[in-house]
Amino acid sequence: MQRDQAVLSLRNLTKTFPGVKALDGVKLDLYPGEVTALVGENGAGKSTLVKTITGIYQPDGGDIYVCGQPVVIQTPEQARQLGITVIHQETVLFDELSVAENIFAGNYLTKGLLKRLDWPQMYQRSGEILAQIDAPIDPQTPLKELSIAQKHMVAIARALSVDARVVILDEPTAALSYHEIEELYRIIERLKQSSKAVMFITHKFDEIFAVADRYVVYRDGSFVGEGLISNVREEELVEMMVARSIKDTYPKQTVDIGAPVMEVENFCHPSEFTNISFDVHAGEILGFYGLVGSGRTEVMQALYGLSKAATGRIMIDGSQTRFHSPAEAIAAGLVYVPEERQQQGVVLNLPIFQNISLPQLSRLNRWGFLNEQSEYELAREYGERLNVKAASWSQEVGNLSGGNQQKVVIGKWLATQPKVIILDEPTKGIDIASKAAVHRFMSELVAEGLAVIMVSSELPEILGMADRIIVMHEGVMVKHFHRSEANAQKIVSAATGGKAA
Amino acid sequence: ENVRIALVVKALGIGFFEAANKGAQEAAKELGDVEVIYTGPTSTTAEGQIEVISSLIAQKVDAIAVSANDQDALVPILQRAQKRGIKVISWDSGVAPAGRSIHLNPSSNELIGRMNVKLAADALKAKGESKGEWAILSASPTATNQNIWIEEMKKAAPEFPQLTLVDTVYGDDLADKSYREAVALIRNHPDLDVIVAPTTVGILAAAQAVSDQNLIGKVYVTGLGLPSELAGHVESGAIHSFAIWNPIDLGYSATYIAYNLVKGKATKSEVGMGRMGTAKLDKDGNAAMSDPFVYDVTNVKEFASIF
Amino acid sequence: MKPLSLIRRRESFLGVVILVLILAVGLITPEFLSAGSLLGAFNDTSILIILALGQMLVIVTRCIDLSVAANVALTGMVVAMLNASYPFIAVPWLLLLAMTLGALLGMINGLLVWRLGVPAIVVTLGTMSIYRGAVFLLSHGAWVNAHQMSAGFIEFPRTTIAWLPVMSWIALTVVLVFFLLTRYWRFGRDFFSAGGNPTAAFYTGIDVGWVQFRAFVISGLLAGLCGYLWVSRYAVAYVDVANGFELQVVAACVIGGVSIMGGIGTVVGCVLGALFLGVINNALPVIGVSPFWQMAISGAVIIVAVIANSRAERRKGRVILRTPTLNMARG
Amino acid sequence: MDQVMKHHPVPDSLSTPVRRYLFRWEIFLLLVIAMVFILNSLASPYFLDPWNLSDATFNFTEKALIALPMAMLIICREIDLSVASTMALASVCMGLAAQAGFGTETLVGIALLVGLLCGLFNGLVVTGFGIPSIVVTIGTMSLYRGITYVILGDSAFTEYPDGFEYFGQGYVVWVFSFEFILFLGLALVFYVLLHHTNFGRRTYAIGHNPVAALYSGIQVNRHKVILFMLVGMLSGLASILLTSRLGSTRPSIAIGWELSIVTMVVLGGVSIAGGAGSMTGVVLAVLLMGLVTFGLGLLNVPGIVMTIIIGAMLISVISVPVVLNKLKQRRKVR
Ligand SMILES: Nc1ncnc2c1ncn2[C@@H]1O[C@H](COP(=O)(O)OP(=O)(O)OP(=O)(O)O)[C@@H](O)[C@H]1O
Ligand SMILES: Nc1ncnc2c1ncn2[C@@H]1O[C@H](COP(=O)(O)OP(=O)(O)OP(=O)(O)O)[C@@H](O)[C@H]1O
Ligand SMILES: [Mg+2]
Ligand SMILES: [Mg+2]
Repeated sequence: MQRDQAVLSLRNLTKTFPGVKALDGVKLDLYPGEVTALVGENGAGKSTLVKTITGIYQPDGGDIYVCGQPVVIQTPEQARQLGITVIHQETVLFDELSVAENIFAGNYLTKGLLKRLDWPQMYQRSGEILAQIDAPIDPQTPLKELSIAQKHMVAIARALSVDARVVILDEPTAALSYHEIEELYRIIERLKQSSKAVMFITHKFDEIFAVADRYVVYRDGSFVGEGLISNVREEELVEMMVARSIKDTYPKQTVDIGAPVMEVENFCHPSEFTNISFDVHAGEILGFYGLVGSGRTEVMQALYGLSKAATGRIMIDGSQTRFHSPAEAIAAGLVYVPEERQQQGVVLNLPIFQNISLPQLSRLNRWGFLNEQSEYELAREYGERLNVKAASWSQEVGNLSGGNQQKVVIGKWLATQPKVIILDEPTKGIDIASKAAVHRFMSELVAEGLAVIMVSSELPEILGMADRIIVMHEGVMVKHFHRSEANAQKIVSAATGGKAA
Repeated sequence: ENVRIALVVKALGIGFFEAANKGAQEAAKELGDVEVIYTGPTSTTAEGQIEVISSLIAQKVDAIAVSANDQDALVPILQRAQKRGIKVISWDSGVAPAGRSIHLNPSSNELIGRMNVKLAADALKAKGESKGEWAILSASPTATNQNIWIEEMKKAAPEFPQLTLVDTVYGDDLADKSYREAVALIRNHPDLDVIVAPTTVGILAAAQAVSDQNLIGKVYVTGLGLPSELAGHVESGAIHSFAIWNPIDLGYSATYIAYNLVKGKATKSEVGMGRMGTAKLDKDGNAAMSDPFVYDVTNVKEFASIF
Repeated sequence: MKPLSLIRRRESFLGVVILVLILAVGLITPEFLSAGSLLGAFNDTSILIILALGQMLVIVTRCIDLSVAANVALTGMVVAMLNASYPFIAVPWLLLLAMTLGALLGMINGLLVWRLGVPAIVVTLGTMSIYRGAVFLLSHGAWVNAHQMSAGFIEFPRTTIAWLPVMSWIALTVVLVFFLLTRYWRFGRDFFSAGGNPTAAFYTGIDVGWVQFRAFVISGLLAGLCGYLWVSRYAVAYVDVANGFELQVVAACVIGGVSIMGGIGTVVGCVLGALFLGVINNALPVIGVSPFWQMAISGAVIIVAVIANSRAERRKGRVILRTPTLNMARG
Repeated sequence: MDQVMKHHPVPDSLSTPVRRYLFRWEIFLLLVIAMVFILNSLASPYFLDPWNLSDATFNFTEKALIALPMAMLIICREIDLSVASTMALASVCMGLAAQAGFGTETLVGIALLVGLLCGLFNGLVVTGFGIPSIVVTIGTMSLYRGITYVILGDSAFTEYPDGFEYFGQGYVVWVFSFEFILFLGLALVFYVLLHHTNFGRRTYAIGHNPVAALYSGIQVNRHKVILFMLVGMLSGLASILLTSRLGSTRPSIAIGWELSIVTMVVLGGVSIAGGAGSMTGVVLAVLLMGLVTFGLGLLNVPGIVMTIIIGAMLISVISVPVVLNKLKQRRKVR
């Protein structure tokens, strides 16, 4: 391998946001035909780095070299011309446009002197690219009709549509399931074969060791170290990342399982799920596993009173209910920590303490008049319990890193002192330290007698944390395991409808 | 110390009132010790006029002469003005007696109504027909003086048995709506001979619609309008003749009446209007200035440059 | 589902509604169904169609242009006054001038939105008053009347070429240009990307502010064109020309399925929305509805159309369930 | 386990940039007001007369009353363009009732109720069908006023019971009119409502992120409907004042007011995109607009020139802080 010449090199790159030094003189080298994993905690500056390379942000200082030549990248357009292509952390696509247009937006195929858009060719090319990555999606479909996983595949297709020298993947697997992840590994392998330089950002260590050749570690915006994957162990990486060791990512405690707190019977929805029946006990973590798009979120949202069409019975503490709005569910002691943190979980522009008090304003403030002291107290209590890192409790949540935002969301729901808490993908996109914190916290919760329902697409998490596991496939509960009888193979087999056994 | 007289119009930017202002300035020059404040709201609303009037009260003007957008809504503010010692008259479009001491009608309503029907009859004669249909295109259905005139037209109609009134429509004093209404009139009444529009926007739009439909000579437009605005259509033949009172004289007379009120030279029954003579007041303080004047191809050019 | 099928469903719905409306009016007044009358209604709606298309681009990019009607009044007054003072300037030059001036006024809106980042509704609320006031300052409140305008000035939009007046042809041309532009050129597609997801547009190298600026310029340019068409059609120019017309234009867009949230809108829908209002405007006088009822009826019709439209467009949720059988193994 | 890292206690609050910005916005408005006040008193000898100033307040208090709940509605990402038509409808209904011989109390009740129902209808259509409120209220704007034409046609109601004129013409003490005192009182009420109650907090939350607000157990639709009803009710109240001030009702009453009201709100620093704005700002903006129009009126500046000035003021007052912010923060990133 030609290790001598890096395709893309960064030296001394610095980027400051008001109040935050997101990148502090970092360096990076990407080599052709190699996959470099960039690791770091939430807020380490990984996404900022990506955006700086692709002309979305302008660096405050430092140099960028492409094949040894110094370059200035001022717009995403220029980055593309230099052969740098990205799959961003958030899917940045156009819901209203067709799949083909999403793939070619900003870089349309044209014909003739007048640069007329050549739709037939774009449809054909995008069909080819999608077929290559084994994502059978009609290029003429509007994007909004796709599932989240399919959207990610479109984002990947978009990145591949450019003839790139450098391919950057910013947490591409967070929303993907088993099947798509396998597919992604294959794509990365192919990119390596055609000697592209690949940068891979993820919080999942199994993935790093599965695909990467090299690693680079950042911490708090600074470069910490780099090297070959073959020369490093997972614990060493983690220690570089967080400057301490993390002993146990899945700190499952044994807790006495109590009486059933919530029972769900024959919950149905005309198009999304049917016959959902289960119960969850005090002190228990009930895991819901399934491929992305198997309808778990749908079920949880319906339980939470967000779906008008759902039918069925819910019993909480023995009394029968049916929720017509989240407000009713919260009042009955059922809360839901949503999957989409930024859209559904928090109000980004409100301060931390106001986010935490939001669901229980009427309980907190007598006569409907605000009493900020009691709100601060609540925020302090739960913020400190969850170790939220913030400048102050009146800092806007939007200024926190992803992991800390997630802690605020969880804190907000715990503060309502629920009987049952549903956590939908609670550790999606958060770093290993925060993940451990969330898991530890879940353990503490069940120890206090709470019932937890955890929806997760991560096998280790499900296996590590859940007392019982329900597997869903295409809107139906297909299997039910006790902790003792579950293993990865059985679960995946059930989740794929028995096909990938 | 000058006598300050405020001439408040329905809205600024209307040719008719600009001409009235000319007359008011003329009166001011004649009288010597008068300052005329010409003002009005942006659009023809009562609320806008109230705002203007309240700033006039604040300036402690000596008299307010107003052409009202709403005969009732202005009463309270004008009463307040009177309480603060300001003389109030209305002209052109009146205010209920409680809000003013004198109202100067441009002409008597009865006469205006009759005049409009007569113009229609003249147009029919110009067509050389002995029997015909006519329709009215008014401003908004809530315009008070329009409605009074329409009422008077209907009263006068029996005097002209050769004419049949087939429809009354409203163009809201908007060019596009009036135009559309005129076209619909022509569509709905294929035998229509005359459209009478006693409003300046309406008559213009109707004349334009008639010439666009290539019906010049078949459908005549008439009503009330300004020579300067209608000269073109008279020339094209869409309008045979139309009428209007002289807005310059109206502004002139209103200023004189206000001045005489301020100087205490008005009695219960009459008040001087300078060169326009003396106005007779009825028991509600109503006066009429003069008869409307008819314009046709022979004289419209001459007046087009004046108002 | 094919990309256009959804859109087509919404538009054919509107098209059917318009047809039903026309037929219903025809039942009451058969005269309304004559070719002359229908073409007349179309001609009468030309200005609304043109302005609605310009407005569509602005709304699609998540802005709104409330200053269009004032722009029409100002450009209309300028060309009318020019024509009155210098009748020898040929109409094509005036047309060009009107469009340039309109585009310039649009540019002011665009610059304020793009460079200063002031919300479009604030900017155009402000320029709406400013432009309208400028008409007054320019004309001192005086009207420009038919006899002051040259014959060519008045005749141009009414000249009939192949059964249709030039005004209708202009509208048809604008519609065609817009259709091609929004389908076959990047310039046109960028409005939809920038409005659909500004962040994504930014990431794909589209300068959203610049796209919004262009939308305002086009909207202004078309308003300038309509400024001339308006004063020439009604052969009069005054301060209150097209007063309040901006809301009709926005309503036409919205009825045509243009989303106020940006990113969604089609040329066909927008034209149908304008035609819908045009048919109502032309039908109400013809069927002899009491003038006192007209406003309430058009208000109710707008609400019903918008509600129906939102129903037609409501997207079906995806369907996960494929095997609604119970094969649950309790363990 | 995690005790290796000992965190410093997190303080409750630092002075955040947002807070400083808001602070400045209102100070900025205050400065502009002071400037206008001084210019006015220099320009016209009639300006500094308490009675004149009091008279001037009549021209904006009714609009200002509606601006208060409208500010909350806009903060909540909705807008109501039908307020002026609601006023007309409420006024016509009062007129009908007065004609039928009902007393003042009933009239007040009717106006408030009609306003409330108009708001309720707007709210239900907006939330029930998920249609943007700007669209719905453009429709109801025609609908409500259209109904007044249907009811009243070309006539007017001019007979109102004795004592009814107090609302729009009476004085509470010295130069302070009933209208103005009512406005000040309600401004205080709305200040507390927006900034010091759960209701206000929820309004901000919905304005910032309606989805997260819904997930947090806020009844988003109900909240919006309540706000629409509040706007409707205050329109009804404004209608009482205006009807009383005019002493009569016509279908064209308050025509075109919706845009001035929105202008007041926006000038007050309320973000049209929702989530941001303060009651103080709105009240200051109302006073600013009142002072400017009154001052120009005293100089007999034509109304249309005034609208130019108001338009320019709107744009410049809104853009000055933006420009300053830009200069400070050289590059804004999305
Ligand atoms: N637009 C912005 N304005 C202000 N601060 C920002 C902005 N974008 C990022 N930051 C801050 O910069 C730091 C680095 O953020 P970045 O998104 O690069 O982290 P990351 O490593 O990608 O984290 P994650 O793993 O959570 O995605 C964080 O403290 C973040 O709060
Ligand atoms: N085509 C679609 N139409 C409507 N909503 C969708 C669509 N695709 C995804 N969503 C919504 O996005 C969210 C996440 O969707 P995802 O694809 O992850 O499926 P899911 O039902 O959440 O499956 P699971 O939770 O089992 O992974 C859900 O709230 C879902 O309702
Ligand atoms: Mg990141
Ligand atoms: Mg999910």
